[in-house]
Amino acid sequence: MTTVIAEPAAKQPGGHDILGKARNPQAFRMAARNWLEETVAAEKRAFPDRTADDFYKRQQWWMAERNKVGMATPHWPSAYGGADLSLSNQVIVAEEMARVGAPPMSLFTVSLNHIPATLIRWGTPEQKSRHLPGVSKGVVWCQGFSEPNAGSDLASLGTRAVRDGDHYIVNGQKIWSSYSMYAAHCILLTRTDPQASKHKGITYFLMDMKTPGVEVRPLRQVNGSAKFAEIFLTDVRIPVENRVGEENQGWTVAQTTLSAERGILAFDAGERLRYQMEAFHADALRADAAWLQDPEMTREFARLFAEMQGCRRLLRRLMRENEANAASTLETVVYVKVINTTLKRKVGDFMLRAQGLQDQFHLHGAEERPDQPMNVYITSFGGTIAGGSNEIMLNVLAERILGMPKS
Amino acid sequence: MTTVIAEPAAKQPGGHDILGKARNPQAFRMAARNWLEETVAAEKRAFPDRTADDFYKRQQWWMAERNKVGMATPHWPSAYGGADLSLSNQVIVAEEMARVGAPPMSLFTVSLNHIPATLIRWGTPEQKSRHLPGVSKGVVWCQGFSEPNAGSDLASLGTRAVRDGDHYIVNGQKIWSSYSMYAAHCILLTRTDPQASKHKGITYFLMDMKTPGVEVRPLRQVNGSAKFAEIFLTDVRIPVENRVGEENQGWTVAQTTLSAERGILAFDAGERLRYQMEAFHADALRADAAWLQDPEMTREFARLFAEMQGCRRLLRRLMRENEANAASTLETVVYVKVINTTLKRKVGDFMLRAQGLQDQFHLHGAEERPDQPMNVYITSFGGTIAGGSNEIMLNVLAERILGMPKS
Amino acid sequence: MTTDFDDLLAAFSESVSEVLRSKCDRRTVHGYYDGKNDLDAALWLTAVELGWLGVGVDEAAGGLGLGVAGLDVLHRQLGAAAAPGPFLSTLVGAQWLSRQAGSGETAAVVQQIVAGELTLGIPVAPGGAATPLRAGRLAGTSAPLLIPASAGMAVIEVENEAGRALALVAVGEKSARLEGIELWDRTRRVGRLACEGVAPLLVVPDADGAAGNLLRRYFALAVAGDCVGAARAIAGQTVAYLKDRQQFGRPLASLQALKHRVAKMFVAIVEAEQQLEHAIEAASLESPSAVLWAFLAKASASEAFYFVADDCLQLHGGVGFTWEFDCHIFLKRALLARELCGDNRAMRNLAAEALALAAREGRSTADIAA
Amino acid sequence: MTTDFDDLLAAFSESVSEVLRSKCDRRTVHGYYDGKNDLDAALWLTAVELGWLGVGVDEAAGGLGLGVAGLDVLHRQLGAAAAPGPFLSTLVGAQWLSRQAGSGETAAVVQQIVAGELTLGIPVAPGGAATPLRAGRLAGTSAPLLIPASAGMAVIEVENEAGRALALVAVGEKSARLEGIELWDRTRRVGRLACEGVAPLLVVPDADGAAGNLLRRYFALAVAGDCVGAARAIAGQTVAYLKDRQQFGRPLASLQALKHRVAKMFVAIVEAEQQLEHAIEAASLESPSAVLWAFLAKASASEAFYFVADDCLQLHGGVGFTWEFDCHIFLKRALLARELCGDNRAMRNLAAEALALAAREGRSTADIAA
Repeated sequence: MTTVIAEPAAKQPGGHDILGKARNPQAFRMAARNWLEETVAAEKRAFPDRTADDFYKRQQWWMAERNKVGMATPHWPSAYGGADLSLSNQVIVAEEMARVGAPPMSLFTVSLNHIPATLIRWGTPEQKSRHLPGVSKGVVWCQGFSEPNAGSDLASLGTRAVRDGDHYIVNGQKIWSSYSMYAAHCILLTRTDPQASKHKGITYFLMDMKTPGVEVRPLRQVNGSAKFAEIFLTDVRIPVENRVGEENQGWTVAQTTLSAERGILAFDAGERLRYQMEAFHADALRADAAWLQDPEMTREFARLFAEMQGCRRLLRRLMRENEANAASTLETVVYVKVINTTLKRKVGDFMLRAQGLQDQFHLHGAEERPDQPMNVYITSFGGTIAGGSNEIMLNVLAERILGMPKS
Repeated sequence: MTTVIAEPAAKQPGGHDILGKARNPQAFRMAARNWLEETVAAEKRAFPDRTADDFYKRQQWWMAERNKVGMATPHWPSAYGGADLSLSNQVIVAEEMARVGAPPMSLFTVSLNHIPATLIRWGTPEQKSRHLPGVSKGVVWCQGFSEPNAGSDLASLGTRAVRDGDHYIVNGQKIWSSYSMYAAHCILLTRTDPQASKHKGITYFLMDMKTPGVEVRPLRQVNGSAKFAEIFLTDVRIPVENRVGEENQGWTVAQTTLSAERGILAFDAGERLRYQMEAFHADALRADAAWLQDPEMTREFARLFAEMQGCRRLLRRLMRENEANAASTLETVVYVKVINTTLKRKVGDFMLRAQGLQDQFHLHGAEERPDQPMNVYITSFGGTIAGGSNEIMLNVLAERILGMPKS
Repeated sequence: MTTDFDDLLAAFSESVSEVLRSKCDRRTVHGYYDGKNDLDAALWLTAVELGWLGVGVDEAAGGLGLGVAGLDVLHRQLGAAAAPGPFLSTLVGAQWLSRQAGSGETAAVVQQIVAGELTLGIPVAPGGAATPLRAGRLAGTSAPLLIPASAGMAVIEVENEAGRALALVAVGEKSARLEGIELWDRTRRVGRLACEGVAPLLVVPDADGAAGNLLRRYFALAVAGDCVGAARAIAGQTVAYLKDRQQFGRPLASLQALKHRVAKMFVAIVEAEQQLEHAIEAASLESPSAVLWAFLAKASASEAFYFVADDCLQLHGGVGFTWEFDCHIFLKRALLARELCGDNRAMRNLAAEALALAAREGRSTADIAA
Repeated sequence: MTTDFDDLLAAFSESVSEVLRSKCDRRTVHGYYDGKNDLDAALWLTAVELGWLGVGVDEAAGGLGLGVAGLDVLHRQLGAAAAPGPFLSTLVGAQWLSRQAGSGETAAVVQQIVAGELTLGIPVAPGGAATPLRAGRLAGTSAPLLIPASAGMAVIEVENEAGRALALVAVGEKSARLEGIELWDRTRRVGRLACEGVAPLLVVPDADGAAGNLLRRYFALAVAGDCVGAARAIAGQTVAYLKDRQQFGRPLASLQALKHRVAKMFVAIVEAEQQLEHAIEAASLESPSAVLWAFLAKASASEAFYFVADDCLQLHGGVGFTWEFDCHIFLKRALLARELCGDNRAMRNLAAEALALAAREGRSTADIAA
């Protein structure tokens, strides 16, 4: 399994020896913090405005900066070019990144998390050596799972793949594919056996986005930002060697892919919300904001602050259980999903009410600033709808965890 | 239909000529108010403590007082001994009774409302002349509709009635029958055709509670008060002449019975809540209650006050539509049911939180005082559960009013 | 109990609805959102032609004579259509102006508005910062106004030696320059007036708060009407979507949990509608509690609208999260509505004070006429 | 990440649960409710015999050495059983007393408690009215106390020349007479102490609020534990009821709207549990934010319990509304829990102040150790 592929991760250039301190948590944290403060300040100088146009450049710049200190893929095993950080050190990095408000790795979410989770477990040696090294160099991946008629009901997807010699011919349509307009490759779920029951008969592919017949149409989301797209597939030929796992075993592979969302990725979001809330509160105190004089509002803030803290503990539990493959993971996944996404909505709504009219003003490039209360609020719907809507999660909780019978 | 039965209602004794002023709303209101203030003051002297033991006596005393001024059955047609008050005068009486906190006619709810609604429409001349005059003399009726296995699902009731010559023999069990331990008669729903589909095959009876085989076992409700009971029926023989409507037509008759709850009865509850809230507020102002200094609480009170007012308008609409048999009544019934019962719970919860610890103390006879915040809160469950639970109401709203398909 | 007046209102409502269905359909609103048409101006012209602007004005003065109840019908329909345009601020301002006795000049301004020749701005949240009025002239920038780009005049809050007042100011490039502010809700327009020594056309003293409260009363009723109309529209649209959309082999509308959520939306809407009807009654009768009920109605209506719009987006699932669907247009209107005329905490603070005052004086605020 | 300590806690939890299942089953609790048994005294004896009272006490002193985490386990189980008895006030008082250094007398009192010889009362809502302490003697009636009928002593809030203080008072017919107050929640006992010139056994100055806050911290954690334990119990019981109960020909548990409601109960419980675990961690580490988190945990836990108990009664339908079912016992405990240790508005006010103070001083309150 540990076939060597990549050149070893670049380490400690630019005067920042972070990885070298990995054995001393406090020193490691301080080294990461120093590096982050420098680079985040540099980012603010380089991209003062944050417009939609800057997005791709900012993300690639940040990947390059991370690369310089061996932080492109810090959570990956060293065999695949990662720094092989322990879970506790990953936590430190995530905490510190959240603390300074480092750019989230949005464009690389799939590349950094879903790709290694999938390929390390299921990929052929060729697939690993071909695809894993690219991630730290800024190769963007997207995910082609959802379909217009299979949102939360992923198992009923209809995109067809038909074997044709050493290729499969794929036809269908994917939707809600984040950053696919920037992606070089796509992880794709298709139906290869239309007769099989829903979860069976699905096959998993790695698809080159430049293959003829692949068309990407960006969709704007509700805050005006265009971060996801539809993918139309017309007679797209995918070589058999790009199949991950066996034919009709794609559902199992996809479960591994999705488990990536239970690790450091989910944890990161929780940490960021903590610092957003602390910054919101500190800013209000500095500005002597009116809501601080209103006990209804300060109580609500205190309540949400406690919920945030409870949620962070839950995210840590999820991450630990995921690492240990504990039996309680499904239960924790469901609670995290519902609680974390709902909390973001509540916090956004609170911020909007606390600040009142001024947050109804749309400042230049506002849709690119995740800390804008309107974005906290409105992008939270992405969380409550995607990845199995919260309605589905409540069904799962009632039926699979509490044992209530199917309707 | 207007067979004369009763001696004319006694009018204007005791110096109070209320009914004589029925054509002048303002004079009518003032006459009612004067009478009510006198009698309610007298009631406080007669029953200073309000214990469970006093309940039956207080209710009968109050019926006798009403009788003295022709107010025993003011909303009934004159042909049946009523004062034949117009809807607007009924409203005035209910408003004034609520204003002074006159005893609600709890013990006589069925006697005063369900019995006339049912018998005037469906009763034989003999049934009318036998039963209607008794109400103003304090004869108590109860309702035998619900069963342990047919709560909100009334149509699936299982109490069996089998024809045997000029009698029916009834076996089964009823539950949630309010005040049946005090009742002389019962309106009873039974199944006469077990093969028929649910709503068919049901027959409606008037049952003498002293018939052999009728056993009443009081149930205590959650506030400790015993106001309803189970009724066990073992080979109870009911004469055929006590059947209301035809055999197997009982469902239709029952709908008429239940429509009584859409008239002045529902209206009365809304009026009482208004005065309870106003009194609660006025008491708080007099006592300089701490919650008045807390904007979260005063805002919540203001919001609930607005909801109460909205609900009163809805109750008035329901009463008007019921009077006119308008097509929108089902819609209004559902909204009134959900909104009115939920509001009572919210108001009770608010009062408890506003007054804090002191309302956790259980004063002597507290379960008999409907204005105690704990009773406002906890008896509200009677409303949200009984008469078609609010869950059923939401189904009806979604399916029958919004046209969403059955699950 | 249907009266002739109710019939008249129903007919007016139906006619406005019909016009908006053709002139302000969802596709056109999306076009306006993306800067591809001038729906705001077009709708205004239509409204002028059809006499909508005179709905609240007496028949003797050439209006429809339907008073606040008639205006409510109009605002509900505009809300249901998510209509852009200068309606809210102009109609509220006009009503308020028509109550300012004295100068014939005021009457002339109202006439201009009804004739469609003039649109107005008003403060987004009256009761906020006031612009200094010194020696009869304004210098300084106003608090944010709800104000169309076309506005010829604006009512702003000012402060002079005698205390607070409301002033009618002519908008002009030199003396009172309109500085627009972009909103997340692109169907509304907000801006500030930068005043450089301009003399107001009219100054209404407001030391006792009566004039300001009258403005807020009309504003609160208008926003409440807009909100309940909008909430019904997007809730109805969501029911239709759920009936249509299949998942796991059956329509989403057949899922009981979703049914209950939708049912609760309609419960919230009906509650808000009842409160609004009460506030309209109180305003029509010029009840001493009219302001109180208007504020409470606005708070309930905008919260109901928010509750509904938020859950409608969620119930639409993925497509609800896209720019192409209508949910976000309504949701952003709901979020702004919470702040219009003052936030709902402020609305309820004022109502709670009025309730306490009435209770101390032994007056009930809960009588119902109808 | 299971540690030996976690295993120890789990074993203790299981053993307490097993004992309560046999000694404090629902039928026995109903009997106690109706005055037919002395479950409170019986449970206390059991607890003494099994050493539960020493769970928070160091092993060196003969306890189990499980600290606040161990006490939390006990309170959760007592909550789940709706157990009556002197546990809450006595255990909280003992923990607080064990932290009052100085006199060996205090240590002796704690030993008496652990040995089951003494039960305690504490203020229902610390921070309220204080009894005057003049020339070393108390005269006046205390604020309401959470206090068993058997109480030998009580911690009450007093005020002398130096300011507020907490005093330990011996309960006695003559000098400090216990006046009981009936509660809607019959599983708890409240009363006032009528003091007629009694001298306290101990006076702990509290001018800076530190001693009172420590008492409240233990109290808040104990109530929170009781609440989450109880909420899980009644929610679980409701799930079982819904699976069993048939309506319209199928189990209620198969109805999706009810499933979602039940699922949301468990979500609320898990949220409260996480917050409580954080507060336990903070208390175990004696973090400067320990009081803050304890108050927030108490508020969340009692609100979650209330939310759950209220909806469980509704979901039980008619039978839930009867005295014979368990729902009302839990609901009344939840209603009282909202007021124990101070109402939740007060809890959050204190937390908000602490949050603001920390933020102003640049301290974060949100670090997590585990």
